[in-house]
Amino acid sequence: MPDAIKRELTFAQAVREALAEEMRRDTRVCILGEDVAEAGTPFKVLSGLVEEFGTERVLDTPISEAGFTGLAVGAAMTGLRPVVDIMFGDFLTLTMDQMVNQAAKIHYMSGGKWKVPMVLRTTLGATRRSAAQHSQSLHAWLCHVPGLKVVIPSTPYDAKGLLKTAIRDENPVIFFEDKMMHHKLKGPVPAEEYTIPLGVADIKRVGTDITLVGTSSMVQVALGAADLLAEIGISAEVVDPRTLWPLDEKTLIESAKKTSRAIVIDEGYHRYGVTAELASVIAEGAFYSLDGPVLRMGAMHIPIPFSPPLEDLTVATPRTVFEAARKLCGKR
Amino acid sequence: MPDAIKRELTFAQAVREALAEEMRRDTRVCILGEDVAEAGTPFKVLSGLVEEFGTERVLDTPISEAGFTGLAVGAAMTGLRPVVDIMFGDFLTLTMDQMVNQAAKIHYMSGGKWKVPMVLRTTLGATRRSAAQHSQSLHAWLCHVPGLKVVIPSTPYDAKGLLKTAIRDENPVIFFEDKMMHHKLKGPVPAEEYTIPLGVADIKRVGTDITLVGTSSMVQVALGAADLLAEIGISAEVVDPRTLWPLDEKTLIESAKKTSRAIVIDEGYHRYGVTAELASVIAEGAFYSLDGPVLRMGAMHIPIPFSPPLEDLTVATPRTVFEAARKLCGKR
Amino acid sequence: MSTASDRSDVGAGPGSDFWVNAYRQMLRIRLFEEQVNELYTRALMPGLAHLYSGEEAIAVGICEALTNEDYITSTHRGHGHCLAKGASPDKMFAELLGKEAGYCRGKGGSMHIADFDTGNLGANAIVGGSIGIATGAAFSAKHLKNGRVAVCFFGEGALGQGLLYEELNIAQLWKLPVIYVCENNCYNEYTHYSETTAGDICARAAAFGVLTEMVDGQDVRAVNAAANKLVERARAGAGPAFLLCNTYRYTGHHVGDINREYYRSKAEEQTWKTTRDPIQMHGAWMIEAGIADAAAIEAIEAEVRAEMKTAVDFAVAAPYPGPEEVEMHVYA
Amino acid sequence: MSTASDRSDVGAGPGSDFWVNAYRQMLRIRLFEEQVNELYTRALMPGLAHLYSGEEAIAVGICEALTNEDYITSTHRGHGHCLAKGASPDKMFAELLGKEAGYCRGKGGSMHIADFDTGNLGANAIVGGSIGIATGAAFSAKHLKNGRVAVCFFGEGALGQGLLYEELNIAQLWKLPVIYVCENNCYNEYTHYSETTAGDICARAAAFGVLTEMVDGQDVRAVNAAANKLVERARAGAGPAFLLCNTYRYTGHHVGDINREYYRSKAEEQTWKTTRDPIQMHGAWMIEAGIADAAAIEAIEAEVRAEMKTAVDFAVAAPYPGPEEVEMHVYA
Ligand SMILES: Cc1ncc(C[n+]2csc(CCOP(=O)(O)OP(=O)(O)O)c2C)c(N)n1
Ligand SMILES: Cc1ncc(C[n+]2csc(CCOP(=O)(O)OP(=O)(O)O)c2C)c(N)n1
Ligand SMILES: [Mg+2]
Ligand SMILES: [Mg+2]
Repeated sequence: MPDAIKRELTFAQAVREALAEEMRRDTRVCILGEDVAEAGTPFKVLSGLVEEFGTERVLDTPISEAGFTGLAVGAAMTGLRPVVDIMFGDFLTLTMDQMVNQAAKIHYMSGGKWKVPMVLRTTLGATRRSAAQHSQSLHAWLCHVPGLKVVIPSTPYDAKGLLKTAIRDENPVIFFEDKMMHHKLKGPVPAEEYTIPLGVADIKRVGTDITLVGTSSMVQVALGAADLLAEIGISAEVVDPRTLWPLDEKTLIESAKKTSRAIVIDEGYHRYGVTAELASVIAEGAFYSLDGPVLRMGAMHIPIPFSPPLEDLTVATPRTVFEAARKLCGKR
Repeated sequence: MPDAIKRELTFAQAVREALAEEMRRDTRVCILGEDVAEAGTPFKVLSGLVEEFGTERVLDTPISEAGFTGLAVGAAMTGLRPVVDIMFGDFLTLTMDQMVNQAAKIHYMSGGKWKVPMVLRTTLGATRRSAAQHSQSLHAWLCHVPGLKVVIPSTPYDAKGLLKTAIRDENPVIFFEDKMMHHKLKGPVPAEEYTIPLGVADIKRVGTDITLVGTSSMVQVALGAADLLAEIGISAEVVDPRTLWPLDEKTLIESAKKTSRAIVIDEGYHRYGVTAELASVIAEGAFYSLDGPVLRMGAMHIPIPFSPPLEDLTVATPRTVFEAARKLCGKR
Repeated sequence: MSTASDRSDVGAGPGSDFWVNAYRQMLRIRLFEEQVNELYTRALMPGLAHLYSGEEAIAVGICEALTNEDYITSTHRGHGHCLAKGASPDKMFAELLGKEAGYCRGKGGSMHIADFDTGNLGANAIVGGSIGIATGAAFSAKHLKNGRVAVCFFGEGALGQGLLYEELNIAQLWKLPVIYVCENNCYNEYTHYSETTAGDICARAAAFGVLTEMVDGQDVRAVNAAANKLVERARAGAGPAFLLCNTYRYTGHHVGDINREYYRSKAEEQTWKTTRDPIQMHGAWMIEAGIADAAAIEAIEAEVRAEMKTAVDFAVAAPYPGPEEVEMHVYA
Repeated sequence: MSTASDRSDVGAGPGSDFWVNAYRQMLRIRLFEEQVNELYTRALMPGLAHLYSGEEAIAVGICEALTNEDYITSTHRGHGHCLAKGASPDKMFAELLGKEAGYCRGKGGSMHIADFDTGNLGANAIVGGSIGIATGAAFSAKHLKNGRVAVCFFGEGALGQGLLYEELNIAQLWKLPVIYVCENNCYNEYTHYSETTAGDICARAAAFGVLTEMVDGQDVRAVNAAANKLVERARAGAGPAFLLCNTYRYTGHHVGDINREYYRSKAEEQTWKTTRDPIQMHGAWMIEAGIADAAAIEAIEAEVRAEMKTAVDFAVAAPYPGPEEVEMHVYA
């Protein structure tokens, strides 16, 4: 990101601006989802778009996640570039057949003839007191499916640049937004047009003693932990893969080789999730440079509880990451 | 498994026998699925059950995977122990909401009051010339979801003992059967009643130089590789976790500590899948004993192609595992 | 739900005690929701809640046709169903506040209250998510021949979910004792149902051969009469039914949805509240029919207010679950 | 599909060339499937295939009402649709054999043939899986105002999939130019549809306000007349339609499903084949109407047989894709 950008946007504003710009640029781009038009979604991320682009391009759908996702697959094959809005990432369950058995495979199954240039935007993240069916971070499932791309931005700047690229991509792309960042996280976003390529990690903070790989919401957590670690003389490097597929393995591995220690932090369930893949990549790629095992910090492997004091235990915090990192670095 | 069992059954026969025994033992057990009754499923795994137990307990459903899976969740909560048959594991996509947002979470969300004792049997595995929508091994998704248990047997003996345990379990259990093993794999199964606990790995072959962790179909592949390795003087230990959740981490780690090298082999897509979790567990747990990185061999990270020569490239074989193991052991 | 004594006079139509009780039940729901809004406004309640105010006649009219052993499933807008089926407000408020004394030990929250003792299989935060569960409970009832009936409450938004049609088909094929109760309160979140619902709602269910009726959802006597008929019919083995209840949601989609004029007018709200209020209408009828006088009605209100106040105080004072709870009840 | 010259006389109803062509098209499908069965029997075809024999009048009657630019989606039983829409048999056979010369370079196989050039969006191995895609293609057509129409073919088994109802609702709300063609061949695999289908099929679609018609699926003229009407209506912007075609599957669910007597009688099969055959009936009508004589009909058969023979020979001789193909076309 260029230095000294003056303009600050929230995460939600950055997403909205990316959509608006792409919709102006390309009339084939349209938005489909529940309450996306006048209401601008319950998260108010899309407010204003229907006013500019009309109800022909910003369409309120029935509560039919499979239905309008499937429709988007067909629309993408036949000349449009739909952006589907799945309100909560938990509802991905209902779209899996259309995304996995259809969208992901059509290009391959047709021997390269048909393409499915669509984006599915959805949310992840807990601590919103929304309980077990509205707090999941299910991005690992989509990463597991060849044919899909998975984008998981952590800042307004990245969100805008990556979403624009995703919309221009010729493949189905899933775009995950942490719902707690929408209005709470602000950051610099230049007014000038830019895009960010998929598959390029970003080093959010340079360090020498330990690598903290964070995704989405967990990037801020890692940065918080890095601050705490700095206080005790440990220099942490924070690496944000930004896209989980394609995955910039090289940057992850190089960082771990340099620091010799790594912790991977993600908000998905702890087991069989994103942390396992990233940790495996690092453990294999940096094997001969590591001074300790690659540690993983996912969300606790339990359904997310409603009760606030319990829910707050389920996700990594700067403090818990700090503790783990300190131990891994052999400090008390 | 006790030595010197005389009786041999196919994998399908072992599954059927487990079901028949449990249905005799407990009238609450019933089977729901497409063409499960008179047809005994397209794979003929359930042949004969409707004749013994009648159409009240072996029910042909409409082609409504979400519908009858959801029905099973409710039936399990209210006094039955349904066994759902999802013909191809690829159709799990349609059941994800019911399995993940409902079955997996109800016990927790209700503070322990309601229980969901159900089993979902389905298939995995490629090389059947069934193409991209009928060849997937999607078990990693279910393993990622707390509240579910995942069983993935590799022999008729394990299949029978584990399925009986799964049916008696008080939780939703997903039971994966490799469709190529149903009629092709035979093995000893005692006539006497037995069960196998969930969460206990089995060492299928003892060795000292390298650990090959295999799941389901890949256990036979690992055993084949072990034979080839023996020929060049490398002693491979083959470990079968048998259940992926609960996971017997200890046995995996102990084996890798002993041999100092490990390869994990699974038929799911290569990235963000089961191999990543198992490799991470070993890489972390056996870190200080490992002589080389833990390697992973999943299915190629592509939709499964139809064309036989291409499809055959997608899955690990004794030969490819042998090559990887030989290299890892530093032999030419 | 009704007690034995209430139902003694069913033969001749419900007696006056029955209707006074129905009035009280509706009022309990109304005043419960008042307190919920209050808790939200006072920032004592974590997260959001969806109030049932205005729709009370449906939950009460239906549940008074059920026994304690019958089952219900409910929705994100579930407080009314829960109370009507017999839950006590103190444990409900405790659940809403995430306290250990709640029905789900605080782990479920507003959208997941379940009550084992009154056959409430749970509220559900997935629109349409409980339709399979209710159908499965009816399947159990038929299989176990215990004479129970299951009622599935859902909003008209769930008409967009394909699962509904899968279950209608199965329930009718297998003649399951389940009543699908569609609460058409005119809105899916912030969108009028006419924008999301093509054709004719009743025809959708009737097409599956399911007995279908429509009733004024503001008239508790009409709802109850319809429910009695359909429940008895289901109990007798004649199969499922679909009951469309037309109603109106008095407040926002959720607490905090205050500025609603972009999607519905204040005048519309006023008309429903002043001319179609189920509690007022029923009170007026009781007076007219000589079942109760104004004083008696006032006395009920005072009692219920006191009950709710006590219940709220209990919940506010109750402790949160301890941290050890977080990993309990993942598995049974 | 029809060519410009065929359609010149549409005003006065199709002319004799049109009906001779329809005859030829049906025969091409029949003889194509004969060859498929032969390839299977000779163990030249990998995997399975689902033959369309007996149902030819539907694909041909419908596709002759379409232009090359119109879209279709198809099913696991898709050869007939593919041919009727204009594909050539040589590339189809090549696909069935997994050869690089196939429509999908051998990667799709029988259940996934797609043909970009004739608007065939693909066969689909997920029952009901293409209903969203067809609806989306119609969405594009409407959005891009290109006057195209989409036809969605599916078996009556897909009536069990909730997705159908989600799409019917959306298509009707948005007045999309899509025709849902339900091919009721009486069986879902090995189960008679009456065991899986409650109520009335046409009523299910009509309930959504979708114009619904039923037609004799063995009568190519009746199917074509209905299709012309519905297609023109959709093209004119009047919205979707549902066409129920009653038909019969002559052979097994798939090649190799030989012993069928446990689910349907030989007599039933014989009756359909001898009294309701679409090709025989149409041939007889042509003779009666003086459109063609027996010699002309025989000449057609000879030509088509020769065409199929050449096509099979081409496919058998064609090479498999090289191993480098396996990772191509995962992403566009
Ligand atoms: C599958 C799913 N999609 C979307 C949502 C978000 N959502 C919650 S309530 C609601 C509207 C529900 O409308 P309706 O069924 O009419 O119930 P009401 O709120 O009117 O009682 C939506 C879209 C959800 N919870 N589940
Ligand atoms: C979602 C899904 N469930 C199950 C299957 C397995 N299956 C393949 S064809 C078939 C029967 C389809 O019947 P129908 O739709 O009537 O089509 P037909 O074979 O009669 O043409 C089934 C159950 C599948 N392919 N997809
Ligand atoms: Mg509503
Ligand atoms: Mg059929």
